[in-house]
Amino acid sequence: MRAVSKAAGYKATVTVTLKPSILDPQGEAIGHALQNMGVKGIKSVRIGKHIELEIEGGEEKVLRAKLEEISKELLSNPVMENFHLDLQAGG
Amino acid sequence: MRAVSKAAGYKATVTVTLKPSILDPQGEAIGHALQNMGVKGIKSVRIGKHIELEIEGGEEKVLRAKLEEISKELLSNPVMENFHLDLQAGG
Amino acid sequence: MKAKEFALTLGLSAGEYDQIEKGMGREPNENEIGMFSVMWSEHCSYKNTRRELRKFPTTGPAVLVKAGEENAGVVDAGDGLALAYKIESHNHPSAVEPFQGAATGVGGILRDIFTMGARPVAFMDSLRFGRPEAKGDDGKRTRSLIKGVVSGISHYGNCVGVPTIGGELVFDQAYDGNPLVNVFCLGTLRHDQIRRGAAKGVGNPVFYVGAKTGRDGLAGAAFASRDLTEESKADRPAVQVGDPFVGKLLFEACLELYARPDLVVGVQDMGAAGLTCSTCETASRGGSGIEIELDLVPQRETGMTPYEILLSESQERMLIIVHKGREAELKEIFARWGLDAAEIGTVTETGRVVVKEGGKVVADVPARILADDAPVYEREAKVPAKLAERQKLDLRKILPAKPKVREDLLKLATSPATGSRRWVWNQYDHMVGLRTVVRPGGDAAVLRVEKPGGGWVHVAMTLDGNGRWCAQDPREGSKALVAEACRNLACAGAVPLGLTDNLNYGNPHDPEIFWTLREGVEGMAEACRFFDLPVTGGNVSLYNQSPAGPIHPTPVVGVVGKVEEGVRLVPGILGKGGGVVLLLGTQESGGLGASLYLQEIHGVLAGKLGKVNLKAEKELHQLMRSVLKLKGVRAVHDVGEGGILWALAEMTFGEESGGAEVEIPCGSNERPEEALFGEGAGRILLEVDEEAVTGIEGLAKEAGVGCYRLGKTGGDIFVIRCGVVKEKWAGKELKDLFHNSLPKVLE
Amino acid sequence: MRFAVVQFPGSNCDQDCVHALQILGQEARLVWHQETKINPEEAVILPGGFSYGDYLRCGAIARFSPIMAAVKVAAERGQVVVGICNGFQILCEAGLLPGALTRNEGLHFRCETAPIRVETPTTRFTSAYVTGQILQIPIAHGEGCYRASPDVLQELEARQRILFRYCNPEGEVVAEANPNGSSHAIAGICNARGNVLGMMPHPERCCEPEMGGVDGRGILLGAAGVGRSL
Ligand SMILES: Nc1ncnc2c1ncn2[C@@H]1O[C@H](COP(=O)(O)OP(=O)(O)O)[C@@H](O)[C@H]1O
Ligand SMILES: [Mg+2]
Repeated sequence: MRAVSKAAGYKATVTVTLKPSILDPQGEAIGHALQNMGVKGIKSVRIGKHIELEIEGGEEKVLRAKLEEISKELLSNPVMENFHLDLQAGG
Repeated sequence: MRAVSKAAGYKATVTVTLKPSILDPQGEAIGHALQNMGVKGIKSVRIGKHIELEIEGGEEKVLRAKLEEISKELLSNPVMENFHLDLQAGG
Repeated sequence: MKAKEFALTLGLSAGEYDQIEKGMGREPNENEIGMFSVMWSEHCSYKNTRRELRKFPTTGPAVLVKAGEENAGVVDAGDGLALAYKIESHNHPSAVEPFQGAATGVGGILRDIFTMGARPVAFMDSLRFGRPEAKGDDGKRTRSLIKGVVSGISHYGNCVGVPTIGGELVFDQAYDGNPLVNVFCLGTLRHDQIRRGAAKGVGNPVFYVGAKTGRDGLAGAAFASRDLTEESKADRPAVQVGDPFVGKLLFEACLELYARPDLVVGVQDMGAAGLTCSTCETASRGGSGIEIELDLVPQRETGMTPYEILLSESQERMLIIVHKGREAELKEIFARWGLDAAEIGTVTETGRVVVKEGGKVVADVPARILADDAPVYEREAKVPAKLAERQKLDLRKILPAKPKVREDLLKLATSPATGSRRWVWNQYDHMVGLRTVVRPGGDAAVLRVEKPGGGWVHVAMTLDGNGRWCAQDPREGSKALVAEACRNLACAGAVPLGLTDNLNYGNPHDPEIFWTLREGVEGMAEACRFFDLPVTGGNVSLYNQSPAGPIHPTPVVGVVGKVEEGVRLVPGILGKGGGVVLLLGTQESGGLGASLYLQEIHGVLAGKLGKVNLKAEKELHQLMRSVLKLKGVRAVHDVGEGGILWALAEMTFGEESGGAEVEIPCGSNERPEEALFGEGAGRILLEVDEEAVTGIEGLAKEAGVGCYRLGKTGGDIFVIRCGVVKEKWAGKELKDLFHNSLPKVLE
Repeated sequence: MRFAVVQFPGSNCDQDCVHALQILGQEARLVWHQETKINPEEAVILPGGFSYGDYLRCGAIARFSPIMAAVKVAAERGQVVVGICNGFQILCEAGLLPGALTRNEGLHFRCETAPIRVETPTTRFTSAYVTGQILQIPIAHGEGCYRASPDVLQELEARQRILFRYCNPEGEVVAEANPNGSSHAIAGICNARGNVLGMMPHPERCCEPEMGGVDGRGILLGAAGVGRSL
């Protein structure tokens, strides 16, 4: 088990979304556009980032910690965004 | 079952990613930044969009078809992007 | 919590609370305390600085709307044309979220301008950060702040289609952790289009237009009125997000609305303190009252409390009062632009701002108390203990025995502090609108503006600040700023019409900081009076300090002027060659006190500026404008930071520019470095045709201004002689360093 | 020629286009995006700006504006349609031109005068110029990096549908002179029929000496059908 998670690569997906009370101008514009296009019932549209990383080898625990850090420091702005990290072996 | 899926709302997530053949300069810039931060083993970084929609009521099948259409026509550009739709009742 | 305790947690003082209770005649409720906390914050009330601001000259034949009357001042540019302009800071928001902080700063100043009835036609930005080349985390943070702020301005400005045509970018450790982001906007209008922010006519409907209200930037005005500390980060929900798309629609819709005859009574943007500020200010100006119902306010989020709605700083919103019976016209226009427009209340005769929620009164405050009765403080002022020490300068201890001018200039060319700012203004659309006649990169930007009756007026503008000068001598430093700004305009042949200022300082409760501010204001006021330059408005940003200490005292001025008839605009860079280099002004350099040279090359901030000779400056500017009407002037550049050598070098940095060979006068008891890099005296460099020299000399003689022939242009080497110094640089050597220094550290 | 300059919410070069056309002696009217009619004798301009904030993707929302159906019909009828900057992005999103415009490779918005080289003088839009002529035309965009599938690129090359390429001041097409990383250094292309032009540079910004040059005149006059008169 350990050998596997070390040798193979990883695939990480970081999803960055705006905090609930932060305005999302993009989402608003798309919501309006959908309305104008006749799509009914859209209550809200929010746009976030979907970031896929492929990573070679390494220890899963260490890597996860590193990715958490990166997600907070570089990939998202904690002032206004939340992130969700999903890490999978075998990328 | 049907009653439920009709009455309650839906939550849809559309993930838009760049086609593999399309260059992603933003992803590359982040890859470089990660390298500079001393993160090892990053093979690739690709940036996509994560779009969350909250939708009121409606028939699931009809809604899904509509969302597929929107994803293809508006939310993604088939020249350079792929999308993945995930629709869940009970938004 | 008791009312008073709550007031204290919002930053009001005990004395202020007592004054509120007395004015109200009862204990204020939570909503009312919230309203007072923002309206009586420094940001909205200028309680610590109002006495100082009164020292500025504010009147003059060209002034159409005075400082303090409305959202922005307005001056007459002749032929029925008027100019509205103002500067505003967004320092604290940009420190916390550089991209959105800067973007919303642009959005905010934009609203101030179109609120006046003007079409916004240009932005400028004045930016100050720590050193981007610093090692470790400091440098990293600074670089990301710079990139964030520049892209935030670019994002908002480009999207609304208003060109950003100039500004400044300064790197100094003094701004580490507390960047300065000041944004200026200019708008144009006809005299008869000036709009007022007054609520008049009892029974007239009050409209809310623009974006919906959310919990954005709750109490941002109060936030801007405190020191930046670690705790500021806990204030993070205060981040506001700008929507330039809606910003653009909003100003187009408003301009369309204003164009309808006799429709609009009053307009006020919702900036700091949002709905609270706009209702009480319009009521106070109109000598009336306003009653609104919060349930009618368009809301983006559910479950917002009255407190939140009243204090929200959501962007892209305006309050508009129209004549009763004309509601449908407003609604039609805003619907066409796809914007919310809700009638939320009416003008009353009570003199009170009454806020209801579901028909129930949740706040009821006399408008005047809220808007105009904020306390005014006379803060304690004390000469900084270390000032005299800092002003000492012993060049013998600093300069090497033998001048190293060749290395010095190479170092200057390499430093990001002095490098080309193209990296910045390339990211700004500086051409949209087809008005930009002189693009960024020169002394002053020039716009052509259509006259009401057809034809163009050329308007020149510049932003200038200098924390180093003001740190070393607050009074002379701010005088020098005004002189420099006017000199920049003179290089574009323009007569200054008006000035707007942004006073960026630290905590005013510190007597040394307050003294510095007062000196700065008085110096600026004196210079303005001398140049017949009315101060038509501005902004004060205090509490600019981080745990490392306060920023340099940094007043920033924006000066707007009109290019004189008959002036030919010339570039700031040399052509291919064959011209004569002239110096207008004085042969004196003003010395190295507080100079960029000492700081960049020797790492020393010491000494002070020479005394500013306002009379000589004024004569020089007049001469410059006359010279620009002659034939044969090829290039003009004023001598500023870095002194005459740096100014000459900059002239050779044009893509096509050739070199020059010049001799710079060196006084007998002066070090060549002083002559070459001293930046304390007002001077202007020219490249002219040989045939033009006599004419210029004649004009200079008449004006009593010095005119000296320094050498000639051509070749591709830059050669200088000054006393014992003789040096040369290959043209490309300096040019490449200059153009690459900024991208190199930032990319 | 009479021009219809379309105004989307967020367009900001619409007035500039009208001004430039008028300077060149052409008639121009603004057409609001909610209108549905383009007259059969009109040439259409989709101007620069940030239609719908350029949110999501540049031009993505604008293409659904009511006026775009009429623009499509006009293009099919053979009327002239010119998309400048944001207009080019909209034309690609709408499928009136192939490919897509993506984020500049350097990731920054860029505003500067960028030399472009005329590749194909045989179209109406370039009839004022000769092959290899270098034009100084301002660019101002953050997403001008042209991308298309290899087939499309090949077709554009083979049919000489690439009208302009970014080049250095000497007219050489080199990587350093490519401001956004566009494939094949593409600055402007036309459709197969030759009546639809999309370009990132702004010809309307250089029709008067005071604005820094007049190299854009030929393109607008070309659109008006009088390019050769220059
Ligand atoms: N430094 C200053 N010098 C002169 N006038 C100033 C200064 N600072 C602010 N003012 C004037 O005081 C008034 C209130 O300004 P301000 O509160 O900044 O407006 P806003 O509500 O748009 O932020 C304005 O007319 C402004 O021009
Ligand atoms: Mg205001």
